[in-house]
Amino acid sequence: MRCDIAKMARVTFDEDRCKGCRLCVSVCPKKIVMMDEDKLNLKGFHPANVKEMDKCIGCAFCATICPDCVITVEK
Amino acid sequence: MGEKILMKGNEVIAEAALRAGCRHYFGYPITPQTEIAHYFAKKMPQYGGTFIQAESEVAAMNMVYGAASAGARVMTSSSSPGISLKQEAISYAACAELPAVIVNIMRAGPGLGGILAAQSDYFQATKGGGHGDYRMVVLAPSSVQELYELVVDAFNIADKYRTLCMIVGDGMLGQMMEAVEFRDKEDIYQADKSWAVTGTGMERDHNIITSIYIDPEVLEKHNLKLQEKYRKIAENETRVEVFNCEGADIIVAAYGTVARIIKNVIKTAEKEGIKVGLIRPITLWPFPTAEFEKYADVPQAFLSVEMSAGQMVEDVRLAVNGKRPVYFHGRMGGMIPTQKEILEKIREILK
Amino acid sequence: MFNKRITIFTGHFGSGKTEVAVNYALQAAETGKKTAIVDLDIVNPFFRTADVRNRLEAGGIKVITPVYANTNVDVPSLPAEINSLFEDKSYSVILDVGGDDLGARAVSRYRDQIACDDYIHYFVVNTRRPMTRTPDEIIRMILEIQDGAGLKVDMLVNNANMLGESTPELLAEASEILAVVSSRLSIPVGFISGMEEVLSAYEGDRGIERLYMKKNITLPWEQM
Amino acid sequence: MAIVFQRPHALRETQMHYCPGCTHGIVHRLIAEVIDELGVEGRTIGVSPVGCAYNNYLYFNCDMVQAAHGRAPAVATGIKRVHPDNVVFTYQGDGDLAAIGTAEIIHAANRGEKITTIFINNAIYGMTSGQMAPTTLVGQVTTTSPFGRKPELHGYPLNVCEMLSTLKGAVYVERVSMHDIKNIKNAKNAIKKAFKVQMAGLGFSIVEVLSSCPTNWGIDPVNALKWIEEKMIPQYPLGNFKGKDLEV
Repeated sequence: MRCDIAKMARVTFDEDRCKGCRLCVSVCPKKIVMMDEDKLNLKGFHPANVKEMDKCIGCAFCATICPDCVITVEK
Repeated sequence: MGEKILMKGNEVIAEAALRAGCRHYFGYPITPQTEIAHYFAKKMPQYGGTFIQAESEVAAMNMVYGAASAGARVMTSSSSPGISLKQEAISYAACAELPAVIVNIMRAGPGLGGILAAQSDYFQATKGGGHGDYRMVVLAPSSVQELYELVVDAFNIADKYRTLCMIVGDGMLGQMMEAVEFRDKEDIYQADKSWAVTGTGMERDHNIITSIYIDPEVLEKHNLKLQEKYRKIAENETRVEVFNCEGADIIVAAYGTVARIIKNVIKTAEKEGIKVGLIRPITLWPFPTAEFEKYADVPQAFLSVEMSAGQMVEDVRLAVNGKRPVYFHGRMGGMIPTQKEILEKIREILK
Repeated sequence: MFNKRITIFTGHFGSGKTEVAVNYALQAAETGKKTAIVDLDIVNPFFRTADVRNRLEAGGIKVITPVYANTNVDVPSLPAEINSLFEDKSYSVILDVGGDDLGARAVSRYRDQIACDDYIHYFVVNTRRPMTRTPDEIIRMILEIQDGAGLKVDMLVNNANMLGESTPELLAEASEILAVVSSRLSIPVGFISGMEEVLSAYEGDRGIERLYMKKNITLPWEQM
Repeated sequence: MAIVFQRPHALRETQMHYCPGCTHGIVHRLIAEVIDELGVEGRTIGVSPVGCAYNNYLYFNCDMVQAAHGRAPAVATGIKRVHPDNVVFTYQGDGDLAAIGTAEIIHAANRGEKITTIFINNAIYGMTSGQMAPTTLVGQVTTTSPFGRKPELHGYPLNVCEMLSTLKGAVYVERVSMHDIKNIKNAKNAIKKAFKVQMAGLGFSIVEVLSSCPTNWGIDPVNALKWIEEKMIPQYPLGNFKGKDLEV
């Protein structure tokens, strides 16, 4: 993945592990985590994802509440 | 061999376990086996081992489950109603293939029953008191000296096959005193316990001890593996004492202390011109079927004498397989069969 | 022997106290004394004084045993009748106390009545029992039992045996061990006990009294 | 950029079987993070329960033993006595710990057994599909309390931390919750302290975790967290019951 130095933080979703519970969506202070309507994962869900990555502040709330270790956070 | 000392059956169980390298004992008091716990309570600290008086027999056997998982030589003991409580963890340990030794100094039942001697837990020990298709090696000593030797053997068999071994004795065996001679050093089977939970040390994949297999095909496969192990144990570990059986008029089947009564009966009967043979199963499971088959053509009849309503007699019948009639004489409730009544029964059968 | 109103037998469990106490009682009764024996064993559920009740009673001895002795329960309730023996001084009383400090505790509740009476406390030793094999072990056991009973041991009894496999040599071996205990605790050996055939073959300790015993407790497979 | 949050090493890659939004997964990760941070993965032994987490032995990288229903504290006792230098934890639900295993947990705690128990309280039986638990709230509908839990019929919710904290052997007792980020962070601190208390040999430690069961509660995962906050916490107040000031 390309590394953009200007970005403050980045979250990556291991999409096929996502169970679509939306807990991450509910805790994101920037409201940037949402279910990716364009994708279906292996389980057939729309997995959680972040589109506007430049707004990510790397708070890791999404990762903290994720029950399935889907999310990795870099800062 | 060292010098002889006088010991109570229950003490010998504990001493033998210590000599066999058992350093962990978990139990709960119940007559007539509580001296086992007393002995461990005094001795374990000297060996740097663990003695815990558990909150229940249920917990005690689960502590055994944990200690065996951790790779230790471990033992619990109880008497009939307490053994019933241990059945849950016994079944789990059988499935998880954990080696451990369980002692049952049997008292009279059913229910709370009474503290006096009985042999009415034969079914429970040999036919599975817990759920599922499992077996335990069941050893039935008839003297204090044999008690010592079989407890040591039980630990070795347990480790060798990753199986449970149960020692069954009636209350008399636990309570009586006899001279016993200990070996200077025990022959201890050195088992590979790389399966045990000890911490991975970050050097290997994690070990798992479990008795759950959610895939029926896998569970059946595991069962087949267990059955194969039991077959191997039956092939290698069946033990029996055959006494006076060549040309006997009648062969008595008896185990434990009852077999000692029969030995006296044999002497008295001889004076009347009756030749009585004795087949004494030392392993109740695996049952020494072959010895009964071997002698099935000789005597007029077989007689099973037990301190129960007739439990081992079923295995005797299976082994004799209809070749000869099989009779039964038993006492219950803590009553002990007398030589006199056994002799009368023999005379009546041979009439 | 036989000259105190109350005779107490304690010891490590399995020391042979009961066999000694029963024989002692039978012989005391033979001297014409009005004798009572009390089974105070709350430790041992099998093989106890209660087993030989018939023989003792035939010898004119009053037998007091725990309420449930030799039944199918193991509640070690002490019989209230024991108190009567402290009142009625016409009896010679023999107390067969349970093993170890735990058993000795049962006698402790009577220690005030015993202490002001004419009594002797014998400690029975079988040196072929684990935990009483060496002078150190025996001394530890004596101290524990004294603690449990609340009564000091007055004399030792050499009862070295291995039941059917006993020999005079065992008594000789024990004699040496007890000599050490005696000198260290200043407690003399009161008497030597053994089955008649064994004890009569023992040549040593001629200066010490002897209790020639008969076997009173038989194992089930020996009984007809 | 550096990685600031990822799967802890002590948690295996295996996908967990729990329902979407079930907070069991969070607790598993917290335990694994604590094991990583304390550097004890190589000497940790976990004991799995019977209940939804019955096979969590597949999820942890440390050695694991699966125990019979309710018996984990006894099994852990056996393990700990054989390996006193190892870190031993049990993971138990409310049926396992507070119903069938009540005797085992009380006595392990009372013995001051040097083990750590992670107690998942979601006020319901998950595995067997939604029956009443000892911790089910008054009025809560379950498959075995279809008209709501009635104290006169079913008794009252069992407050495990309050009960265990009366025992001398239980030296660290804390109740935490999974209902928001702040509380999840608190939970991790509590679990870490509980492990440290064990490692310092001080006695028994337990962390009760209020957790959600969206499936059996019939509430979506996000609102299930609200249900914890609004319904469970009044019955099960959060906080430390014992050992707050222990220096470990």
